Amino acid sequence: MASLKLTDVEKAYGPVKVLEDINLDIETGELIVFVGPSGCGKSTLLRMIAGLEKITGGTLEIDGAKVNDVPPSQRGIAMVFQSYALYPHMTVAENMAFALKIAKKSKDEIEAAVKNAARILQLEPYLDRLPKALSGGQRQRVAIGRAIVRDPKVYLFDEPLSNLDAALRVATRIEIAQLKEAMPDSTMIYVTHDQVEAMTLASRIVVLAGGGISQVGSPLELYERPENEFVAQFIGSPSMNLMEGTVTETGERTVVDLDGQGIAVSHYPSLPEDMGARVRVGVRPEDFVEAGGEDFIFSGKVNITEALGEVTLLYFETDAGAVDETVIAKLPGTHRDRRGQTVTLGADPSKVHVFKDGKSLLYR
Amino acid sequence: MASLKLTDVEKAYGPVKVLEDINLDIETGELIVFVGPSGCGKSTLLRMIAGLEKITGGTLEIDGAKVNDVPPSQRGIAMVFQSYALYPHMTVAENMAFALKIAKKSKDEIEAAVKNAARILQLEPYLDRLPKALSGGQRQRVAIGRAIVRDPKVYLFDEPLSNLDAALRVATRIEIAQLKEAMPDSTMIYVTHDQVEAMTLASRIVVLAGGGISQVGSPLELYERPENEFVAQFIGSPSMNLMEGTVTETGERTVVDLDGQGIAVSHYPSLPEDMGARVRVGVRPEDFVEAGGEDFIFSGKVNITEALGEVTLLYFETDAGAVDETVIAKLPGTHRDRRGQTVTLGADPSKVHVFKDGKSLLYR
Amino acid sequence: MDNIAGQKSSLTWATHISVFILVMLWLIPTVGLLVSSFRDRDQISASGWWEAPFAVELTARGRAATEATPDGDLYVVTGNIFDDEEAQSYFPKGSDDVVAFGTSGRNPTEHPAGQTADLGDGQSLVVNADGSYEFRTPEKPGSRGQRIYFAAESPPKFTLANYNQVLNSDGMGRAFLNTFTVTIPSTIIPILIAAFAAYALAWMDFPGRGLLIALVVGLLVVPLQLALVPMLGLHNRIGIGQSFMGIWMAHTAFGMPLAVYLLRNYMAGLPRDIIESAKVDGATDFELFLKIILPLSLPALAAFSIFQFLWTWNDLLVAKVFLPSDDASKVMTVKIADDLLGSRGGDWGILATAAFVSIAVPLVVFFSMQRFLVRGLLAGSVK
Amino acid sequence: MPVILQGLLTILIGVGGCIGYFFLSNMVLDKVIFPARGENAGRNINRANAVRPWLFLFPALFLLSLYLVYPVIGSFLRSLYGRNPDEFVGLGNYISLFGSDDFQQAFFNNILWAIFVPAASTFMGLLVAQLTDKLSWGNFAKSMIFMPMAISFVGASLIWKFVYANDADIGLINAVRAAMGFGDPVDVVQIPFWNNFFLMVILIWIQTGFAMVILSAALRGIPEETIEAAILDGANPWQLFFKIKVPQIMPTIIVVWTTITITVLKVFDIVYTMTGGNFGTEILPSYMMDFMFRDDGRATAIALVIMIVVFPVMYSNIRQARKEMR
Amino acid sequence: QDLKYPVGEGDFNWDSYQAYADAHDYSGETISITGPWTGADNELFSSVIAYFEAATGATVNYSGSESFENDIVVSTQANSAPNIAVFPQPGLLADLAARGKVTPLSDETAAWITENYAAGQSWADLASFAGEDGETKLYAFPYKIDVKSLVWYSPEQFEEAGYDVPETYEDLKALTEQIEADGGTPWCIGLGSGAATGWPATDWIEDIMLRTVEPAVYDEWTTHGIPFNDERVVNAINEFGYFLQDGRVNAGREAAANTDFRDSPAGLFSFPPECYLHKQATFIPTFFPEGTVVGEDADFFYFPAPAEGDLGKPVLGGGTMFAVTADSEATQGFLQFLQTPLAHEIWMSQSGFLSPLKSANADVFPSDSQRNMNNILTNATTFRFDGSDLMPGEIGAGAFWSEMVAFTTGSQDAQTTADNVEARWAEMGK
Ligand SMILES: Nc1ncnc2c1ncn2[C@@H]1O[C@H](COP(=O)(O)OP(=O)(O)OP(=O)(O)O)[C@@H](O)[C@H]1O
Ligand SMILES: Nc1ncnc2c1ncn2[C@@H]1O[C@H](COP(=O)(O)OP(=O)(O)OP(=O)(O)O)[C@@H](O)[C@H]1O
Ligand SMILES: [Mg+2]
Ligand SMILES: [Mg+2]
Repeated sequence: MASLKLTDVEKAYGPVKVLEDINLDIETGELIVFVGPSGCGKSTLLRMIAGLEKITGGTLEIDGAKVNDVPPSQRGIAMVFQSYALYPHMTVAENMAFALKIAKKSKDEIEAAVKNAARILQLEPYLDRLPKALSGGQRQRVAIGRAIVRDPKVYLFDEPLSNLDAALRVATRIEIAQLKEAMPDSTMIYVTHDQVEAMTLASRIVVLAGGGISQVGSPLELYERPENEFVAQFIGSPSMNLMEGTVTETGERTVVDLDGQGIAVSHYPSLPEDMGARVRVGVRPEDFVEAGGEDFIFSGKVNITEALGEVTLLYFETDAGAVDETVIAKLPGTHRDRRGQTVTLGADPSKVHVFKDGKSLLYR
Repeated sequence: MASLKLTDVEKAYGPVKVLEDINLDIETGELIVFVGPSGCGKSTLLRMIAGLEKITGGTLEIDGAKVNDVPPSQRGIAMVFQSYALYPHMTVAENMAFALKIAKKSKDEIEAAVKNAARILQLEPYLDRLPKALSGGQRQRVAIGRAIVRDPKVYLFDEPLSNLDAALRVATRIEIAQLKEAMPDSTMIYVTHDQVEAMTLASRIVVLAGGGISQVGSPLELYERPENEFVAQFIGSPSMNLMEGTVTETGERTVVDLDGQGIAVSHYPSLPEDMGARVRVGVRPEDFVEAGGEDFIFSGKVNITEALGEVTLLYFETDAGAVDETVIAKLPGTHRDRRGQTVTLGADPSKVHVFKDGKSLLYR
Repeated sequence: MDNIAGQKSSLTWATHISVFILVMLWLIPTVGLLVSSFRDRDQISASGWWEAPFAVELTARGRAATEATPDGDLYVVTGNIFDDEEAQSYFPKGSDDVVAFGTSGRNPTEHPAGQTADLGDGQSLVVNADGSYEFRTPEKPGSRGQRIYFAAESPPKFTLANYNQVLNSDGMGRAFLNTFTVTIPSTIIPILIAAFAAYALAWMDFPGRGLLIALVVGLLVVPLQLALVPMLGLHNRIGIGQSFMGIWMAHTAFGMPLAVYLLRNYMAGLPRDIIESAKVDGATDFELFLKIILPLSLPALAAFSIFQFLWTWNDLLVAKVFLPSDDASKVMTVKIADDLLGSRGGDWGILATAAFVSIAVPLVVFFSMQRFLVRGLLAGSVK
Repeated sequence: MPVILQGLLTILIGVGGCIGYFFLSNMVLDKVIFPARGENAGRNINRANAVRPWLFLFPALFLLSLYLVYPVIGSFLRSLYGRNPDEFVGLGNYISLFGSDDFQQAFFNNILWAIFVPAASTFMGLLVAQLTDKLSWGNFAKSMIFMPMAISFVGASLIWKFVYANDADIGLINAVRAAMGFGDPVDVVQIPFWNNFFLMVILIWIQTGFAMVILSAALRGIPEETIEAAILDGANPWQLFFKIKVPQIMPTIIVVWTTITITVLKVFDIVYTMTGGNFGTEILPSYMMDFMFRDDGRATAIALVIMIVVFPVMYSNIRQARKEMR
Repeated sequence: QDLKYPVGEGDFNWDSYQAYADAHDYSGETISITGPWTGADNELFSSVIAYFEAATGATVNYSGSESFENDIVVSTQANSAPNIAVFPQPGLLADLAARGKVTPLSDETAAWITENYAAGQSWADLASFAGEDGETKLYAFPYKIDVKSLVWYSPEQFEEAGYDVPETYEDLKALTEQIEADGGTPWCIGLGSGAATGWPATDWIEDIMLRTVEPAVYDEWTTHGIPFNDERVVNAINEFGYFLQDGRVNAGREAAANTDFRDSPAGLFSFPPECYLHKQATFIPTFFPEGTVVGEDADFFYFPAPAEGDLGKPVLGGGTMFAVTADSEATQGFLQFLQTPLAHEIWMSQSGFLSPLKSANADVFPSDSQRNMNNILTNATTFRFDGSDLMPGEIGAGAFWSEMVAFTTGSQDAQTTADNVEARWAEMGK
């Protein structure tokens, strides 16, 4: 029901610019996820959209109307705060009912909405407790419940699931997805650190970094075709391995010599003038397969193994080449006793990314 | 340097028993992870170990000495609080230095320790800020830093990474693992909701549920041989699928008829008297493979697909049988257009769990 | 916090003891007042209140009887000194403990009790511990008996007379009610007005906010005396005159700076997130104030209402100026000061009693408000 | 009983009136003057929000300016005139005040009071608030310490006469001295210079209760986790108090300090009844009372000097407020 | 309120009452009076008012106030003054008269006072001030007088010790020295009175002044006609110093400066006596220990005048003055009522009331001692009003008090004391 448009938005705390040049169009019904390193300004941006922080530059439009100066209560938004911000003197039920009471909803309506939210969030036993008698996760659920009971034009979620256990997180995530589906018109903006959340929920992901937007796109776009090294490393866990090398073949496919550690073949196209340039080759740990044929890429000694059950992480020590000095591979199955062995890894050339000066070859 | 022993520990808030019958031996140098659903008492147990909550029943021993009545400061522990608990009137540096100042460490020593922690946690630019000018993740890092700068016998972490972004989380997790490795004698207890954290860090995992301990064991033990349905579903994400059925063959291997949805073959041994019993069969989503031969297990219609990049989640609708009414399979690669198709799944019999009355057949 | 394990008991004991000592130190003067309120003025100024519960040696005088029986060439007067009217005024119940006696005011305890004193001129006198005496004189006693001074143990003397006088004096009940009539609206109304203003000063953004805060602090120090004349004049002009209405307005206004100041400072400390959350929830400033700020400011509201209540309760100045001086509108303080204490004041027994009578209600208010000064009102609300 | 009814009615009308005023004025503002509708919705909302603080402030400001600001201005003007209200003397009153020994003495004493009393009361109040915080009989202890607050100044002075009187039969101090064999009774309110402190003790005795109540509320507002964290960090109770609790309630301490300072600058009753300003104990408020209703020019001049003394306190408060507002 | 004595009974001047009642009728009218009398005094005054009400049908609201001086200033300035205010201090009344807040009384009243009061002219002069217009008029009606030149003692202790009541000022000094020589303490002095601490000392100075200088000098002194540090004043202060010397004051001079004046006479009645003499006004028996009977347990003598010189028997006194602060017919009627002997006799017959009204019947006094007091008043060759009450408030109720306290403690000499007061007074004049 609401579209948002941010034009050249910026935020400064005194002389310090926290955000700059934020340009973003959010369509009605989208679920946008903000991701980015801690402290990059996600909460701040969300708070500016909510109207809780003054926008120090640029304009914010909701449904085409500039709302820079409209107070939060008039913007038709609901927000889940990173710090919960529960009303300490109200019980869980009262906390959730508050916005509805303010909106002068009927008693029955309020009760129904609260009951429903409590059921979804498994809060029924706690409806009469005060926030101080709740566990961290329970508090967070109340905060989410408060947003759910309302029916705002725009939902803002600031890391709503960070204190929930896995099962509940999945359940709540699905709940949010269904909520979204049930109200295709409501717009949601969601801040998270959880890759899975970002990937599963988002219609588009906004990657924030260094005070600005790094890339905007659908989850798969970001995963498969990251625009720059930052996004490439930020999306996906463990992050993409980056290895330095020199271009030895250009054209439809690019071949990079990994400074003696191997050769990488990528289906990313390159220009003739790239010949001999220093680039970085990126491969996601999960894109590695053991032993490659011709498209040999990398071989190294296993340093640490981490068994996660279904997959195992292998950490390779590298002499040079890899930017982070460790290359990680995620191989299916259990590989417990590989420590100390030398393993050779390969990868599908379509999944080998090449970055020159930090930018992907795909995006020039 | 410290071993812990909990004997029949319990905690009651007034008439409400939050924890009961907690028996646990923690060896020197272990890294124990507490997991469990939100509100199950993880924080409470941690606080009891710290001495911040009175133990209302049972005994807690550290290094063989009963410490029920020893004040927190004498227990030689450091704790990272779920709510950070930063000193609002001190800068980041002062927050971290506080414990050392109290301990009358030399100035240089303090400075070195703070610098080191700030470097690890990427807090250098913020050392002179007050907590209120930090983002959620930054605050959390300061809280961790406070524990790191000290060198306690026992570390207690209450969801220390929940507000960190993926990259930082991995980094900090590895930092903690290295910290642990560098100090093989220090004992750590760690509460988390993150499967990966639990699996990678823990020497043993304690699953808490319903006010008691559900299972204790190494991560792989819990993953591969869960003692009961709860642990089976709790460990692993998405959780293990449970499907109802009737035992049709007993002995070295057990065969279960899944009420018309398929047949499951498990290498779990069963007794003759199990014949015809109603049981539940558990298969982890990632243990499914597409199309099975003889050990046919399950076929259903794909309802939703979620592409996570490296893998895809397929959600199957079931008419009956599956306890949660949905069966989830995690298949490698991208399967975007499978929605609506009927897919047949199989699984390795050694990875097919059978539960009778909630308990695994393995543990009788 | 109460849950923390292994608090050192030595420390707890130290706390108990030091608090006990502090309370004692604080209480001693008040106990003095309490004890004094049960004594009459003469006693108050004669001996320390801490001696009140004990028997004290009191020097008194009386006269021997005049009827004498001849005994040889002497006349003997016997009797008990406590039968004498004058002696009775010191010892209404007599005493068994006459310690010493004498016959001159200069030296009233010249002779120990029971010892026969030779008074010269053939006269002798003995006074025994129980007060019985024997006076021998060669001449027939005249119309005035022999003067006898004596020192005896006087039992502690307490009286409810002061309370009787304070509580049962004419119109005291009325004055008590009047005081309530003045104090209650004068406590409640300023809180409400000040709370709104405090909220605006703490959480609303507008130009001149800092200046207004400074103004409020500045006005705290204005001596009331400056305002009395102009304000009474104003009340007269607008027709309120001297009336309850007038005093309510005056108390409200005079309490305003402290109220705004205390409340603003408290409110400014509330967590920003909660207030923002309510704003996002659609609460207008008005609703936000009523439903979030007020309940969370309970401790400050309670603290201020205690003080405002105390101040209006004990106020004499404002009441005298803004209330008519007729009996129908006298409040307790005025009643006590003007009617009970007598022309030149200084009836310490009454003063002590009045102080004690008037302390009772504020203490009840304090006790009942104290529960609102609660711990952890904000607990669990934010990380 | 009609007065009572009148009182009840007033409470109703007063409270109802206040709420009514705030409610209605808000509504009028939002619905009638600046309706959030139509083409000007955004602008109207902004305007309404610019006006609203003043709506909230109006009753308080109105009363303040009528009952306090206006008299202060009047007083200032009056202070420019002599004993006779027609005789304009300019700053004459101030000049002659500062030239007078008595005034200088009062001024000096007042500075002593304004430093010592708030410091001691705040400290004692903080101490009591902290010590009684966890005590089972803490509430009782607090009530006892609070009791002096409920006693009128005159009653309090009376009480302290029984402590200070220079007769060992009446004054506690001299009784103790006598019991310890110190010979002649001393009149503590006549000991030069130190007598000021004996008088201050009375106000400290009273004001500690005030400080205690406010500070105890503040202490209870400190997030428990920070205290727990400090306990784990090994802080002893002493460090916990001075390094964790006190800094966190600093704003409240400033409030208490300010309020007591201001009380000090206003209270004349103690000096008035204990010594009548004799023996070198005069302070500004009691000095002012010497002139009040006699030489209003001079009395108002003293009042304004008192107000100037409070400037540093005002300044520190404004700074604190600025800090809170970021 | 019931009439204290039924009309027609006793030695009262009922004729004057009857005549007044016949001539005045104010039914339905109300007048309000405020004054300094509270507590018992309030009741006594009310018993007088009752006769006025009975005679005229008017209603009188009297309210007494401990802080009368402040209250009357506030209410006159705020224009809510009562009809009549009873001033204990002429100084304050003069102030208000000068500001036009008091209505002058008629010339007939002035004439009546001159005629009917003992030393009438001095009373009329005392109550006449310059008004707003600068013209001197009678502004108040004096009623109820205190005599201050009294020394209280315990007759029995005197008898036992063999002391005689001194007849002259020299005798008084001799007695003082004798008592001292006998090992006793002659005087009890207490200056403590809260905010008003020091006033008893000013009474001493005034009495001594009247005994050492001409009345005219006294008048000049109170009106600042001579400087306060005139040597005659310094001399008077030094005379007071004579009585303060070590061994002559109970507990020493420092203690005297801070002993409450209400508590200090108690020394007369203890055994052994803490002192033998106490100089204080007529009202002091109120503060004697309970049960003390004036005339038996305690008595007084006139603070004697020096034998030498021709100053006669000067008497120092105080008193209250009725002034009209809001005029009305009934108000005037009330002032006329005060001119009837009965208005004086009613209060006289009870306690603590002296009157210079010659036509009042002294037989109604309840005791000889009160009659004697009244005699002191009526026999006075010179009557002077309390000087400090005549001085401007800052002096008479300010500097004079506090400087006398400083003198009494011994921390400054007489010259300094007088100089300090003079400095304050001189500055005020500017
Ligand atoms: N003061 C209290 N009074 C009553 N119940 C309480 C109190 N504090 C906590 N509880 C309850 O105790 C249970 C355990 O709380 P705890 O904080 O230990 O949970 P947790 O396992 O840490 O949960 P989370 O993962 O959500 O932080 C919860 O159900 C909570 O509601
Ligand atoms: N009041 C303030 N003054 C100065 N800097 C501030 C203030 N508040 C926040 N910041 C800074 O602004 C930056 C952005 O903060 P923000 O809370 O938006 O980060 P975030 O992306 O939400 O981080 P996280 O994921 O850790 O919550 C941070 O570096 C923070 O330190
Ligand atoms: Mg954030
Ligand atoms: Mg928890």
